[in-house]
Amino acid sequence: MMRPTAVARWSVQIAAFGLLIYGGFLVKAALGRSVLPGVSAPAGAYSSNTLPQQSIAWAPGDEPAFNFYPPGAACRFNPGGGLFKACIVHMFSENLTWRTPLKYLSLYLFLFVLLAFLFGRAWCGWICPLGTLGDALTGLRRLLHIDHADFSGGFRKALRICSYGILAPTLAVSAFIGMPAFTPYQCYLFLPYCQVCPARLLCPLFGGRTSTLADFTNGISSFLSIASWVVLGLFVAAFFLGRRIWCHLCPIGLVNSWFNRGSPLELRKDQVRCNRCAACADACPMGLDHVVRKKGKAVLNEPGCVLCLRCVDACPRDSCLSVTFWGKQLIQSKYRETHS
Amino acid sequence: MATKVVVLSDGKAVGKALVNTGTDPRAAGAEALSQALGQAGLQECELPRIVTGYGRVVANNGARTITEILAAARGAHCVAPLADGVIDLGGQDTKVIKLGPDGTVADFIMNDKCAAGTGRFLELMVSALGVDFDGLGDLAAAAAKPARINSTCAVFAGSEVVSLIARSVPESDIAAGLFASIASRIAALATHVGGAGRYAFIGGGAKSPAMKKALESALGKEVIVPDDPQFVVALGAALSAAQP
Amino acid sequence: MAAEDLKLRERALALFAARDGRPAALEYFEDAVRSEDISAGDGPLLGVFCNFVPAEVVEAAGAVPVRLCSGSVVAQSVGEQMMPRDTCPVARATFGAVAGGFGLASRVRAVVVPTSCDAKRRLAEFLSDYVPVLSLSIPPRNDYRTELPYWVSELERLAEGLSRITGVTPTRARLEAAILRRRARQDAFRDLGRARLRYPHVLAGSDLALVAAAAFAAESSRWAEATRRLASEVRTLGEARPRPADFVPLVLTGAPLLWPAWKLYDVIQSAGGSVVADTLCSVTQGLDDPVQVDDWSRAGIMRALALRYFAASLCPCFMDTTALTDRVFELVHDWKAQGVVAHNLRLCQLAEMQSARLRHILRDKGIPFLAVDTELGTEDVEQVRVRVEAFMEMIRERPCAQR
Amino acid sequence: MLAPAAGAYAVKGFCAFAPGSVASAENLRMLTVGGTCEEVSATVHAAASWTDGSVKLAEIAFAFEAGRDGPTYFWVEWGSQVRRAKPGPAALQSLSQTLYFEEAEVPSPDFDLGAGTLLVRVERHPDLWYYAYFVPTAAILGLLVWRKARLGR
Repeated sequence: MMRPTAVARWSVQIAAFGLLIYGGFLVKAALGRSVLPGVSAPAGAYSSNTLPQQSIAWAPGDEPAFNFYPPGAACRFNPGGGLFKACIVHMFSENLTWRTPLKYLSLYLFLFVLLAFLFGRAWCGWICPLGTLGDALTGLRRLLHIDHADFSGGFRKALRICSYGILAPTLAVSAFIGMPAFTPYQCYLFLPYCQVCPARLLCPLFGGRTSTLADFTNGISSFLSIASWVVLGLFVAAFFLGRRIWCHLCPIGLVNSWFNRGSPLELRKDQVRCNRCAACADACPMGLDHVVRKKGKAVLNEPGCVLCLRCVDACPRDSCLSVTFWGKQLIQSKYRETHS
Repeated sequence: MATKVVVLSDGKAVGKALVNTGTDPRAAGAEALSQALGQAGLQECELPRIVTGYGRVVANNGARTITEILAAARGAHCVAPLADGVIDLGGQDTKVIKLGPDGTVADFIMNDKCAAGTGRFLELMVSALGVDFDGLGDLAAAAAKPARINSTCAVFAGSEVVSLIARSVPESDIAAGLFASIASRIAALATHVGGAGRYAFIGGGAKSPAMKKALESALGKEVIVPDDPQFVVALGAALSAAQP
Repeated sequence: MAAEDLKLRERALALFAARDGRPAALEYFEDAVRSEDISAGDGPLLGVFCNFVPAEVVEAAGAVPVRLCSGSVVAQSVGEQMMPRDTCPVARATFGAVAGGFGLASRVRAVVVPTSCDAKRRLAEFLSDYVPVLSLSIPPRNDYRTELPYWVSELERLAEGLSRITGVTPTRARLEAAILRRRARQDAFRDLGRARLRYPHVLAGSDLALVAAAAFAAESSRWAEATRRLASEVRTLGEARPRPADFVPLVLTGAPLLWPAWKLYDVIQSAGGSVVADTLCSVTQGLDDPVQVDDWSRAGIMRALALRYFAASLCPCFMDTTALTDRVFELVHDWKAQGVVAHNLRLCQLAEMQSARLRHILRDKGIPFLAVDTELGTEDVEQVRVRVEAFMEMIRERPCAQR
Repeated sequence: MLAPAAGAYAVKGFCAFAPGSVASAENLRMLTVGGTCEEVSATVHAAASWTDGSVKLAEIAFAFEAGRDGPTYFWVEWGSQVRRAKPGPAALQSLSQTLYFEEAEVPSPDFDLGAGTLLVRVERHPDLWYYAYFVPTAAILGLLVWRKARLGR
């Protein structure tokens, strides 16, 4: 009984996963070289080639194919660099530390803002490789007929606040260690969030590199390795039991969420056709219920919504929910027969 | 309960007749028709005719039928062109009709099926006070302060009246109270259809000035009472019959 | 008495069967309302009232749900011997049907009574003298955020009670099977709906009501097949005969029109109107909303059932009835209806007050509205006829632009 | 791409060294590549030092006359014998535009820690082109904010 939207989403997610993780090899094989010039670290400063964990050092030629930062990207530490350079949080951190003049970032900022504006958090729901892995975990749970855990709205709000609590210090610390006086601390604090981000463990792993998994060369790196395992454990548990509850915490998702409301990609509802059955709320992997709750609101792009469109699939009323891009309707809810 | 006939000749009512229906609407209809024709100085001939009211189903003799709501609207619009609302206080039931600009029915509401708030209610009360219908009106005119009669159900109101008499409330006040209670019912119906600027008040009940007075105070505005208000519905039917 | 009840039903069937050019596929439904579709092999019968009782749970517990809500005046007169006269006619009739052992009511192993309105609450007690009663308590607000946990627990209670009666526990697998089986009904009914939306003039309102009344007491898969057949026949007939010029589609709302008390259908149809859509719990409400399961775990299934049978309900017993008014607007728009008729069953305050509000809301939108106060019996048919015919005249007089 | 005007730039950059390889900032100098390899006047100071006092991270700054497009290469030479002769250019602070030099080649793992040379590259980045991207970015952000406001909460 798979709904068309679900099928489309799974295909896109799997394709995107493959491209983001392995696409780097292919494109570079074709073009021979990175397409956009990257912003490179001042020589000798800690670049992402030389993290505190020496094991994460890049082999030469590990540069990504497209040297920029889309709203949904594989991790920087992919072997072969993946298709794109890194996530937006990585970009902010490393360039704050390097104190790169803003002008050198303008192109990357432009591309990010453009893509985030066009598709909002659909990047989280359809592209993000972590989300894809998480949805696979959820699928496993469904196969086992285990019910998902339900998290209260208050808890979700708390997670959102926490994600600010991750993003802000990450940027602050990165800026701090960029000041000449504090450069020595770079060896401990460079790319603070990356140290514990589950993507730093998972994406390289799928790229065939295990070296990022553990590093006990010194106390700091050992501590960070263990910390990252703990976070990874939380990540797996969250996705297995709590559907996409993790995405309320993710700082990348937070940055994307600023573009969700106001994006031309809109989730719309025709109030008169709603029968309040709340099937949409039951189906929402982010645990949101605004689709049934919001009365007399046409556009339902909440910051938390990853536009996975499960609600549109779940809605049994014809043309009650619909998705439009700049006013043009892409899909709409309709009753689907299971028999016949 | 009465059967009325209006005979229309180039837009003017040339013959009117009112016959008590009794138990045989067919006979009453035929009788009233011949009376009206006689008054108009015509012979029984094939006039286009329309039958309306509750009798329309049994006593139409193959003639076209319309409901009394439409007939009342047509008739009222003819006799009181300025009215955009019609209040029909008949024997069987009470209607409030909201008229469109061209005299069509925009909305209407009728009392629910029991006799509450209808002419029948008044007739029953008359017997309770031992006066005739006009006498009831005269009494009400002399009322100092109308008694309050809460129940609109004919049966309960009857006992209520009796108890008022027992409490030696002046009959005039009771009479006025009865009119007031019906008027308030009608006013409630009027608000249900959204109210109107100016009402035409028709039907047998409209003949009583006391009823008109009570209704005007309940609605808070003047109402137009045409001459022979009880014939307006029949007139409306005749007007419809005149149209091919 | 039971014999009289049968006579009454046969008369009603004959009345509506008289209409010529009626789809032949309706025969199955006529047999079904004669309660001939439930065979002894299907399992123990379990009487249910309202659409609040999840048939899937009943089936998963190994029983066959049959809806006992009755509109028979004969049964009503039986009920009056125990119940006070000025109580809900449906409660009286339904109680009478059980007490008098009319038709299926005589064969049920137990009944489930949701406490949707006051009459139902007491009805449960009256019935308990004759047959084992399971009651479902309905929260006053059908906001799933506040009431869902409680309602789910009520369903679990129901499941327990049922398994005590039948000896079968509604497991996850059984529930899933039941949901998929019952889903065939919604699929078929929606198919019929699409056919009718295309050719609204083929099927009379009374015919649709007949289809729904049959669903009260029919084995779901057979009912679904018959409905599919009807849908295809509607399409073929619709191709054959054009829509009449004086076709006046109406939307029917308010209190249920329970078989065989279909006076209102008769009057509306003889006055030239056609009920194309309704919000009645006796017709569309029970059939068109599916159970949308997102998570096929047992808890997930129970949640989905709760949402379908509770949050999606349009019953006026709930505090917030904007869903009902929204539905009326939707139906008027989709079916291009020219008027709305509200059925005020006497003594059903909820429906009556609801329609009083509806009158004002619809008036502001310029949609013609008629509220008909009536009872199960036919004694007031003339009063009803006057109102309905006047309503039809009013609609026909309206300039086409406003229709 | 649009190149900035030719002229004087302040060039900055960092070089990292293994412990003990560079005793102090004085044992480090910059040479032009090819020809006579004469020394470029540069200011060098240790941005970070190892525990033994040797230079960990040397910040090198010098003036660069950008005559032509494309990269220009310099040697960074270090060792105990190396002494920087020329003092740093005084005018460095007055130069508005700054470039960064990058290591031109990854040093082979088995090079002598005590002394050696390092090839660095200076390349002019096309400034104006970069600034141009801020215009559409600002436009999109403006559009976003406007749409948000129009939608309301």
